[in-house]
Amino acid sequence: MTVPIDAYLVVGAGLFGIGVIGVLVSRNLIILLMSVELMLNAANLALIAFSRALNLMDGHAFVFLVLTIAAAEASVGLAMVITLYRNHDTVNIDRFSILKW
Amino acid sequence: MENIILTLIIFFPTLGALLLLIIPGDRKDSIKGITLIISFVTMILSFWLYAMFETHGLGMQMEVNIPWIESMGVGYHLGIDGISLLLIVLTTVLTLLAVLASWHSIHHNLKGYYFSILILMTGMIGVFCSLDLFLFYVFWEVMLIPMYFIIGIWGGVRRVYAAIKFVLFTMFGSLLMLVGILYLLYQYQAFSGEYTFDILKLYHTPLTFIEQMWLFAAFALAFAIKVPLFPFHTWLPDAHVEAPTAGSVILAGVLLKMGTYGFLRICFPMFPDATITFLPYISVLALIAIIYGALVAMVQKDVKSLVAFSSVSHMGFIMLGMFALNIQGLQGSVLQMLNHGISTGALFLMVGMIYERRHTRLISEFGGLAKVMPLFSTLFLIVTLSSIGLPLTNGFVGEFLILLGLFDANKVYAIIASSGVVLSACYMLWMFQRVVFGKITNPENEKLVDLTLREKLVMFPLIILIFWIGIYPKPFLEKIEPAANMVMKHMERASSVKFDEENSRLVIIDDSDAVLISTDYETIKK
Amino acid sequence: MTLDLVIFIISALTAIFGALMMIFQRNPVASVMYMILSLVSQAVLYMQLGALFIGAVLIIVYAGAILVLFLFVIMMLNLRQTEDMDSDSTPISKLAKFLVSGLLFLEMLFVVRGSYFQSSVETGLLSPQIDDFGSVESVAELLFTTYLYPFELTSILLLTAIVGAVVIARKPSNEDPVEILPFDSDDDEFKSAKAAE
Amino acid sequence: MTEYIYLIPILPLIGFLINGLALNRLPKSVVSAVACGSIGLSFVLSVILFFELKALEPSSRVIEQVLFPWISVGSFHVNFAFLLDPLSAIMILVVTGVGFLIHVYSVGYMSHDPGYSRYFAYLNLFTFSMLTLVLADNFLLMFVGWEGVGLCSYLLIGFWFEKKSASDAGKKAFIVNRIGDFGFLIGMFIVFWSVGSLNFNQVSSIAPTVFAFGGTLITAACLLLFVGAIGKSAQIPLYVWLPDAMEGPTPVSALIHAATMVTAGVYMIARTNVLFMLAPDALMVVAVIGAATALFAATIGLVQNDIKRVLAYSTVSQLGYMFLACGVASFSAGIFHLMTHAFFKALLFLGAGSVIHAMSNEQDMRKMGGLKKHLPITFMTFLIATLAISGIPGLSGFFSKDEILWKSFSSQSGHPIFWVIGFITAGLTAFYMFRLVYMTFYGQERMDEKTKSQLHESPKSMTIPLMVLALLAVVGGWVGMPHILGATNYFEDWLSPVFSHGEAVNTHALLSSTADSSMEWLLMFASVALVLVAIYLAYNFYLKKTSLSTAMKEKLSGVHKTLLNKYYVDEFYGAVIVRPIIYFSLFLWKIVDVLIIDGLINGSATVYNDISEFLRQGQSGRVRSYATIFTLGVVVLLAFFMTD
Repeated sequence: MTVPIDAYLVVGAGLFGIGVIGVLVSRNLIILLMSVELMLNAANLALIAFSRALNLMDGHAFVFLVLTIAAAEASVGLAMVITLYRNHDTVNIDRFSILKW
Repeated sequence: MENIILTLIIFFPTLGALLLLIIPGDRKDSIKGITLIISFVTMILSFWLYAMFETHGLGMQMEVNIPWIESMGVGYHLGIDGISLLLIVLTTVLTLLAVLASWHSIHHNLKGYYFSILILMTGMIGVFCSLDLFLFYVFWEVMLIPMYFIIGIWGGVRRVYAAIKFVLFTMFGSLLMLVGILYLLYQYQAFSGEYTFDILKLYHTPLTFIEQMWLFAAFALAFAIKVPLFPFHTWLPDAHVEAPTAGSVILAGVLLKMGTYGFLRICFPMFPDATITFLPYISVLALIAIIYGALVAMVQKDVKSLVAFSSVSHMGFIMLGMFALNIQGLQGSVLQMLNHGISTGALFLMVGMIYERRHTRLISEFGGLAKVMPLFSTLFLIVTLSSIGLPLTNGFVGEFLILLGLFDANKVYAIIASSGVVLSACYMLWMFQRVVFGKITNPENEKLVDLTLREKLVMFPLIILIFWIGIYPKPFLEKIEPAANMVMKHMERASSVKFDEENSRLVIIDDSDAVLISTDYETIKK
Repeated sequence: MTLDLVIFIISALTAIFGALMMIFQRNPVASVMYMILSLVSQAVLYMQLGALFIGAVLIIVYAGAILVLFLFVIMMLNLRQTEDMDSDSTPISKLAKFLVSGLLFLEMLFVVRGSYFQSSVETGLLSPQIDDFGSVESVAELLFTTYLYPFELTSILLLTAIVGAVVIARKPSNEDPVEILPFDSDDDEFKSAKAAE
Repeated sequence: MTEYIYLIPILPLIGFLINGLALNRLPKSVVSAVACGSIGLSFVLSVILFFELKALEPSSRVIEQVLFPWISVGSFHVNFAFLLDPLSAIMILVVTGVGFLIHVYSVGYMSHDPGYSRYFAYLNLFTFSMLTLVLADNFLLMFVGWEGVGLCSYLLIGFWFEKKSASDAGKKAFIVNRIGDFGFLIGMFIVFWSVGSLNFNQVSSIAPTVFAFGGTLITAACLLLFVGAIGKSAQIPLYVWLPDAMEGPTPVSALIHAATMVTAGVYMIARTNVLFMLAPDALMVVAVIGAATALFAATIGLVQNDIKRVLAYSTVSQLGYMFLACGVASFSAGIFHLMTHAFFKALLFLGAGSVIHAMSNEQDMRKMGGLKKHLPITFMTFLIATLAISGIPGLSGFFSKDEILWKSFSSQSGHPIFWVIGFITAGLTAFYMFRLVYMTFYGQERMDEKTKSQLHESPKSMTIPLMVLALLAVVGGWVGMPHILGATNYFEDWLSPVFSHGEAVNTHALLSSTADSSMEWLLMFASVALVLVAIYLAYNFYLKKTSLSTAMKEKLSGVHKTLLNKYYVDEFYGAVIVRPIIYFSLFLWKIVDVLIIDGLINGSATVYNDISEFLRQGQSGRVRSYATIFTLGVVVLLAFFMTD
């Protein structure tokens, strides 16, 4: 008995959903960033599953690229977190509302 | 030469502007010098144009017609008649004087300032030369941006408000005009199967009466805002008061003429029936502008806004003269456009001179200038009198012809308009008295110095022109006459008017649907 | 109930559990730990799908590098769970957020249901259809031939990100204070210019 | 010589340019030489031309000189052209002659003024404008001179510009004149669009064929032209500027506000006599306004204390006489009075100037008195002028005034009431003029000691013009003796070609209804008797029993106050016209412009602003709410694609 591909996709969707919840409700910037990473990983899982189902390797290459981007995002995001913390002494996202004019 | 002279005049200032870009911003003297040379050469070129112009020639001269965006029927079509010729010369002269006048009054970002002025010059001359609606519209908008910067960056305290108001008013009108242009394009295409923006061809677009009415309204609004006709005038005092001297001079001297020029070049010949129908309403608005502008000018506290409101009044005269639809009114109007540019330009220049000395424009701050600045006072008197329209100055000839023509067309309008002559004396002389006469009450005025050589140079050509046009207007009137007759001939294709060759005036044919009110205009039964 | 299925269920549940714990932890350090847990479980899932190399990379790079970076930042900032974590969001807005996320999840399920992968595919660690499926060579070949440009671009992206991170996180020195120019400052400037006259 | 007509106005213009452009850099002697020399040359040229004209046949005494085409648009052509005919010949003689004398007088009078060259420049410019006015061969060029003299009047009234009252008076003069010009302008339009030309000769010959006799259009045209005359010649209701114009230097008052400019209205009506003859109703209005002004101004003159103001009201009153003459279609009598009035009124003003000069710029007659022995020449010449204006037989004023009175009585378009008004005015004139003489030259010396010690007769440059003018005031009237004295009326004969067109149009206007010479004798004696009585009364009131005048003043204090305040006309105009206009303008500016129009525009901007402000609330700046909305968007989009 083999595992249906759909099952992997459902797990991916679940992880993605959790990631979304994390982005929407968490107040800690760092957890928020990790939720974003989680969403990326959920997408990766789906990519791998598709790759397997179609028996094509391209999905693996995509995942590799996504991983790189995730790393870049994490580094820039963390740098921003550091700066924000330095200036505002908090990582509570509700304390920042400077994204407006 | 005939082929390229117009292109040269239009784009020479642009070349100069580009040249300015490569000069470092801190080399102020060379920036000023280059601008001065460029505008001077442009002026000489316009004089050459004037010399080449064939006085009694009918139709457009120096025409250039090169396809530009062929798929849309856009052409690079230039050409001038007597009306545009005089306005081009006025533009180049006033711009040169404006450059000279702002020699010491602009302190920061000189490069941007002179760049704006030169681009503005291109826009203004371009509008007067364009015989292609697309080109016309492009130049029309090109004018707007530099003026916005000139007011908004180098202006007075409330400059941002004034600049935005100016742009919004003008934009509002010109967007409607754009819609009108596009409609006209498709209408002409339906008629002839050809897409074209050529103004001369579009004169022959067949339009129903209702279409004419809407199109006229769209174009007329754009032009009326520019004129400015009451009640669209409120941008003018703000813009004038806040603009630097050169801005005011160009604004009053040339930009306002765009509106009246637009009426003559586009509204009248393209929508003659609508012109006749709208005639009474626009005339009444112009009458209101005359009286209203004069009365409001009387109680102004700021010299510049007084002159601005006087412009409203004077431009009302010009509108009325055009809508008299006879040769006297039309020629008077065009001449008065020139006169208004000269007199009001001179007034703004002189106000700028005392502003540079005292940094205020409030009338109450002055008084007794005749004692310390006799030459200034004398020239100011001459300019004031020319604005009032005293005989032997330029203002009289224009105003007289307008009223003469108007009297033939409609006696009641003429009589009401003539009262503006009395009122103009009231507000101008009252202002003159408060600024120049009396004892020096403000100690700051004691040590004012009289005009410098540069200021004398600025005023000299204008004073000459004031008397030249006043005493011997023939060369100017000659240039206008064929063009003015042409405008009326173009209007003849309307169902409601006929050109009375003998008296050179339009006669309104009665019992056509188009005529709503024409009580006093000469009418004949069909 | 094959072994594959058992492994799948266990690691899937662990992944979900880790993810949930991660987002609901107050303490960021614990959060990171749960994230690692979730990641490792996901790596298992990857490998089950034949992606041996990617699975390994996931553990090495993600768990080993990125999350350590997170941990490092948390330590550096010395964040506590007692930190100011007040929120001005109301319970209703919180509920709305859950609802929106739930809806998204449901929709994704619908998508999965509607897709044509309904037939089950042979999975398992050792049952690839092509010989070197998921091997380092095959991934590398793809990356350096077909996906060369994107690959190079990502490298530039990474470089940019590094530089960006350095610039952003740099301590502002006193020599070049950041100038703040409000939009309508020119009037004040005018006034001061006028006063200077 | 007739090709040199243009030199007559051009010479003063050259003088103006020299003095004006030199900007105070020339020495005073050069300035005065240029100014007086240019107008003196003009005068000589005028005399020569006058005699050349006289040598011609009466019917061919019309010389036109076209300088260059001025404005030419469509059917409208106007030339810069001058016209010399008997009427303009008289006028240029008066203008250059009297003008020359006043220029000479000014050399002495203004010798200490810092604005010396400016003064002479203006004066020359004025002479140029006035000569253009009278020599113009068309309405438009006349209008040039018309406005030009207005401008010079403005400049010269406000000559001492540091005095607020002076510049106010100048402005008032200009604006009131402009109101008149407004009428002139529209009258001109009617004439042009009916006749098709503005040339005087063409108008005269064409007008009778295009206008219906007594028609509405011609009446309107004449009335509008007359409005122009009212403004320029200071008639009711636009006379208010002239008394204020006395703020200017006294020679200016003599030249502009007595001898020349203010008579331009009379000249204009005489020039366009054909039109007025075509409109009997308009003539009637002219006569009524003239008569009313004559009486009205004379009553104000009775009580004024400022020596120049008395003369100013006297001028207004005398101008009324001239209009009365024109109104009864006796244009030559009007011009005759214009000429004699120019002599004696200029003399009176110059005499007054001499008095003021001696009194250190004191103008209040209550502070004068007994000046006879200090200023003998001034006194003698002033007395001659006073006798002339009062109408003592033999002097110039008598002949002209008597002709007007007789014509207003006898002419077909006249009426005995006009005569009665003129008769009363003559009495009043004699009374206030002798009041002036008695208060100034006779009786106690009421000035303070300092002024008294400085009393002196004026220098020769001032007294010689006085004497010349005195001579003219005596003999000037002899050219127009009435027929019943058995003499020939040379003046009337000289002018008759000019008025023949008009007479041809309206033949019965001038016919005497009661051409009875005994009646004429009777009326003449009556007026002379009245003048003598008035002089006697003045003698009693102001010299012999001064208590009488004070008693009278108290008895009629209401009337006296009203007269002293000039019937409160200025106040009335201020309250009814000026102030409402100012308030209305303020209303237009503050309410209509700023509040309504700008309010609408700024209001619509505010509405947009408010809407944006509301929408801006969505932009909280909080990342999480943005993310929520973003997610919601994804949800909705996904749902959309799935249902597709």
